[in-house]
Amino acid sequence: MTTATVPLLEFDSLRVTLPLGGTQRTVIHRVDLALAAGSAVGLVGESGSGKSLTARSVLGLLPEGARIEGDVRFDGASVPAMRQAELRTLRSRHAAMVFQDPRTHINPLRTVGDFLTEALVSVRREPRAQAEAKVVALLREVHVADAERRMRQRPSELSGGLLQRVMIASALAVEPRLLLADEPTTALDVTTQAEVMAIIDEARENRGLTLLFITHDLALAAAVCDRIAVMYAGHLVEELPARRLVGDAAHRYTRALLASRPDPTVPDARLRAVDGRPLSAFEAGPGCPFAPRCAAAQELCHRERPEPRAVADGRAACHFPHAVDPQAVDLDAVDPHAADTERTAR
Amino acid sequence: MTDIPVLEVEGLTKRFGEHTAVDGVSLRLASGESLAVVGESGSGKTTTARMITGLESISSGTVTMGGRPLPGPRARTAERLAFARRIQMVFQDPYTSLDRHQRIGDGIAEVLARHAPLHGAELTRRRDELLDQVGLDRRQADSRPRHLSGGQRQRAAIARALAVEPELLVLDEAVAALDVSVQAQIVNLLAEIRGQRPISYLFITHDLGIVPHLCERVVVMREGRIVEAGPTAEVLTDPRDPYTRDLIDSVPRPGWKPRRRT
Amino acid sequence: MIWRFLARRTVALLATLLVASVVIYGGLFLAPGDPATLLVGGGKPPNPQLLAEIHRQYHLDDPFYAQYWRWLTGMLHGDAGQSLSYHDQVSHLITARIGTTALLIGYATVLIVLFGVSAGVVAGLRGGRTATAVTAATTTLMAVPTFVSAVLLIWLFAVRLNWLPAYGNGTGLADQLTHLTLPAIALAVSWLAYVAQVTRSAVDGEQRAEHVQTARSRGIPERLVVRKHILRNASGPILSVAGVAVAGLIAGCSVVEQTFGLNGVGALLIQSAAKQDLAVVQALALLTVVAFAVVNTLVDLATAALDHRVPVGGAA
Amino acid sequence: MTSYQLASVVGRRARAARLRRLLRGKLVLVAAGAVVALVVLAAVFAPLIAPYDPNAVDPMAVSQGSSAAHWLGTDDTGRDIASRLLHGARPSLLAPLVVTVGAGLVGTALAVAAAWLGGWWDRAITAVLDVVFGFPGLVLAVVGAAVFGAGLKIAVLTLTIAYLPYVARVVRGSALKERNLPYVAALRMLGLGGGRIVLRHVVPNLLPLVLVQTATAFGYTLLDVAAFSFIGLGAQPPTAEWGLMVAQGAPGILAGAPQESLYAGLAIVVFVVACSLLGAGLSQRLTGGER
Repeated sequence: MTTATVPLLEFDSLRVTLPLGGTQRTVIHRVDLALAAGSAVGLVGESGSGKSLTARSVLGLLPEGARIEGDVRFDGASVPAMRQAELRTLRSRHAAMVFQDPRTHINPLRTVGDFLTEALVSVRREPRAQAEAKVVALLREVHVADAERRMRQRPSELSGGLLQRVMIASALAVEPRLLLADEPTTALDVTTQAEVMAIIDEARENRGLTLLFITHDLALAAAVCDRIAVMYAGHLVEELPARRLVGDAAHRYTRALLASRPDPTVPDARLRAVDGRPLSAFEAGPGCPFAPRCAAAQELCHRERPEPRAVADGRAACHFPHAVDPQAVDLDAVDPHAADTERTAR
Repeated sequence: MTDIPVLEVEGLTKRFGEHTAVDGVSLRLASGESLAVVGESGSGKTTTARMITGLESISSGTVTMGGRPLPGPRARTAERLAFARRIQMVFQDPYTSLDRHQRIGDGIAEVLARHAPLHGAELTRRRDELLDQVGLDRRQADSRPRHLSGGQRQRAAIARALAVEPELLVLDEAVAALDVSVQAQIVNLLAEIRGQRPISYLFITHDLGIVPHLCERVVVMREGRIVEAGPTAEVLTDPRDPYTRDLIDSVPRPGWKPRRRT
Repeated sequence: MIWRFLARRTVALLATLLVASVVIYGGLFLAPGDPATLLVGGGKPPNPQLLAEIHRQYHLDDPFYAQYWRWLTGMLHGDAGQSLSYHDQVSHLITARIGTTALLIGYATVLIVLFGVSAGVVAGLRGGRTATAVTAATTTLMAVPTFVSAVLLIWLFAVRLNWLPAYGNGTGLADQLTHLTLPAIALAVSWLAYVAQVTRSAVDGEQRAEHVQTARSRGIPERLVVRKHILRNASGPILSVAGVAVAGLIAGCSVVEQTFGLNGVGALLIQSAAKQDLAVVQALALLTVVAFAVVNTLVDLATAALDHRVPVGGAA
Repeated sequence: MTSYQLASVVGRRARAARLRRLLRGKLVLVAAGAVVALVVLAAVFAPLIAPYDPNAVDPMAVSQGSSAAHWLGTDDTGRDIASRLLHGARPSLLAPLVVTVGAGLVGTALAVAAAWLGGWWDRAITAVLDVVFGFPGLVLAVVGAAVFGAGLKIAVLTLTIAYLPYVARVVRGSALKERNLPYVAALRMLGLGGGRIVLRHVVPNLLPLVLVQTATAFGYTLLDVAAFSFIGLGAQPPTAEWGLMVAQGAPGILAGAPQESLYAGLAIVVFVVACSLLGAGLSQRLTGGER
């Protein structure tokens, strides 16, 4: 990553408010993130973190009434400033999205073939036969057996895993440069998840795609992405290379998230819970959004919102980042009070 | 008493028309033991749990609890209450497993009053004790479910089940609908409860990640059949069945890469 | 699969009609006293000789099932018996009037489809103020009963403005249509409002469906999103509510015909009910139930054909 | 889970619109409630507030327009229209009230029984209701009038039967959904009896729906009853009843004295609009925003 080249996708102090409950509520407080062309970034967070909306802002798919501050730039062009025609070009040629639940995101009344060729035929004016040949080839590429037959079937006749591959094929059909994947495997079984992720990974490699992968699963993101960005309550709290995640995560929240999903095959890995529930962006107080749940929180944390700062080769928005110890992975440091887990339960 | 298993399931089978959802499942659960039933969608794990709890009719096979068979649909009140004290269940969806019009505390009091000769202050004391055990306070006890978070509702469901002091608690994907950081809280709570009282768990899950934290033994189900069974540590580190291996290999963890099976 | 579905629906339809016919015919025997007095018609003092004649003519001394069977088979052959108050064959009475009623219902149906559906679609697509305005207007119109709108229309268009005739059938198609305009509007108005409301919410629901969002995220032009996703998917509920409306028109046309002095079967039903002319009432009630049930069944079939998600077979 | 965020994204325009509607809705709800309450009070206290005897004929004041003596004028026999409207509110409201409450109670009971007992019971109840559904309400009432003679009582009875399937269908659908919710299974497992679960848990949860249904249906039932009186088969002269008043005033329209029909018609429309707004408002409050 050199600073001279323009990143393919860049969030610049993105802040989004939505009209909810009579007032304009903040759903994204601050996101700064750059994706170099060809890179893969995992955007990880729990419910209410704003990760999904962040992804949607790239395609200008935010709800009506959303107010955007800061900027989202695709290949240097500001998305919020785009006119309808430009936005359509962006959506139909440059960036495509894979949604969480293919069952509701594909028109149930039309055939799989209609769904796959729609954008090619209606937007890119390709002849139907050519478009069909293209998507059949794509279906084969994402390992859908019996592609011709599938084209004539309706979504209700396909399993969830198969349907998600159809969704991926339809995203690839427009030959985008950027793929946005919003929890593409959350609704699927683990073995199917592994296959679908392998397919996304493969497609990315073969086509040199840039990937923004939205998930709640840190380990899954780390497995297919170069860099990890963690969101909490509308804030991007940490960003770091995926391979350094386990050892070098600096933000307390990132470490807490890791500790609540230990590796099942490692004997005696301890399960550590964080008190409380994940906050939604609009519930965040004046200080660090994670402070109410953070075992290491000080008075400053409750008072003042931390700015993102460089930590090793990443950034973290934390007043007291976990000191990186290159020698040992000390997960216990997340939780200095041994009795905390128990207090959670009480 | 200790020799009689809490739960014994023999050749349990469920057919829906031509489709066999559960095919000859046998399980044995000793007093105080905790067993995980792991499988993906369509494995028959939930149907198995529903047959054991009497929520689904059994096509063939037997279920005995403490040496007694399941009560039939026309069982007398006393028999039904006795069955309730043997087995309870916590459901996956915390949004629909509580009556949305009933305050959390009232729901627990209703169950307590049904099972124990408790009245007035004593009933309230026992109710608050249960709520305290699962980490809920008075304010939450006076709330209706919609004012609670998913984790809190699941705590309430656990407290309600514990109110009858069951020998066996069936946890049907009980943490699957929760956020990752909240899942860990509930798993820890369940582990803690088992440390305090003699209770067995039958933990139905698709998620291998939590199994070692709660269960000593695990069975793996696929397409209605048990493909592997054994102590958790053994099965997870040294699986015999290729499907079990596949399942374990599919769990993302540090250093993991997604691979296609084909 | 589709044939089995058709067969099942047809059997259900026939069963409903059979039970309905028993109820309609059996109603005669629910009344206290001698059914023959009813058949004579209200008001007249029963004359023993006439009663005996009626007993013989209507086979009232036969067992119920035999009488019923005679009545039903007669109906199926187009013989609905004799009206005592009109001194005519019931079938004559009906055939002379059914054209007017059919024309009236057809006219009202066209109005509903033309204005109700389009108002709903526009409101659903535009949302905001348009939707609020349409909802307000339709809520009010739904509360205006047919007979009140009839009276208001007569007062405004026939009396005050003198644009359209208020009473009578007219002769020739053009004149008939002119005469039927106010009645058709009166008949259609509340159903039109209902159809508009349901259409609006169906379109609005599809508008917000996730698959529509997918289509938008793929850069599909809005015009195609509307046509191929929103309207295509909303057409099922729209069709079925239109069917409900047509069935409702069949039930409601009697009030309109009565108010506008139209010589249709609806008015005949009311008048013969007032005269307790049971032969006519039975025939017309059965006719209405048949029409009602046939429309309902046809709409169900059409909805199933439009939306393959509606389970047509045993297993979905 | 992300479905939350999704919902908020997808619900975009609707949510903003719903919000605006809710704010305005509160005003509308209060206004609608006030109208309904006023009309009900007027019906209850009609003898106290009506300026004239509703049946007092006055040959000296036939078909008059509004005046200080007769606010809304008089009909073709010189009866005071305002007094007749006030008195007419009683049968006009009471008859549909009996119909809705009757159909609501019996329909709900049948629906809950069908959904809870399932199997053979469900099939039998549903089949019976399907046959009744095949009869348009007015036609059933007309047959009733033909057999038993015209009158409000028979209209109320037949319309109650005709409305049963409409209530029962909706309630049965919801009761089935309710019965299959995990909380019902949980309560069963906790050892609670079927009767207690139905009466203390399932029915209270269905109550908002039934209430909304009946509140909305009440207005439309009123239309049907009035229509029935209008065609001469319901309330009989000289009873003051709104539908009948529209009919009796109809000849006056051509004669240039439309006041009786117009005011009676207006009374019906205003009251029914208020009812349906109240029903819609209640439905948003009682069933919206749950879960």
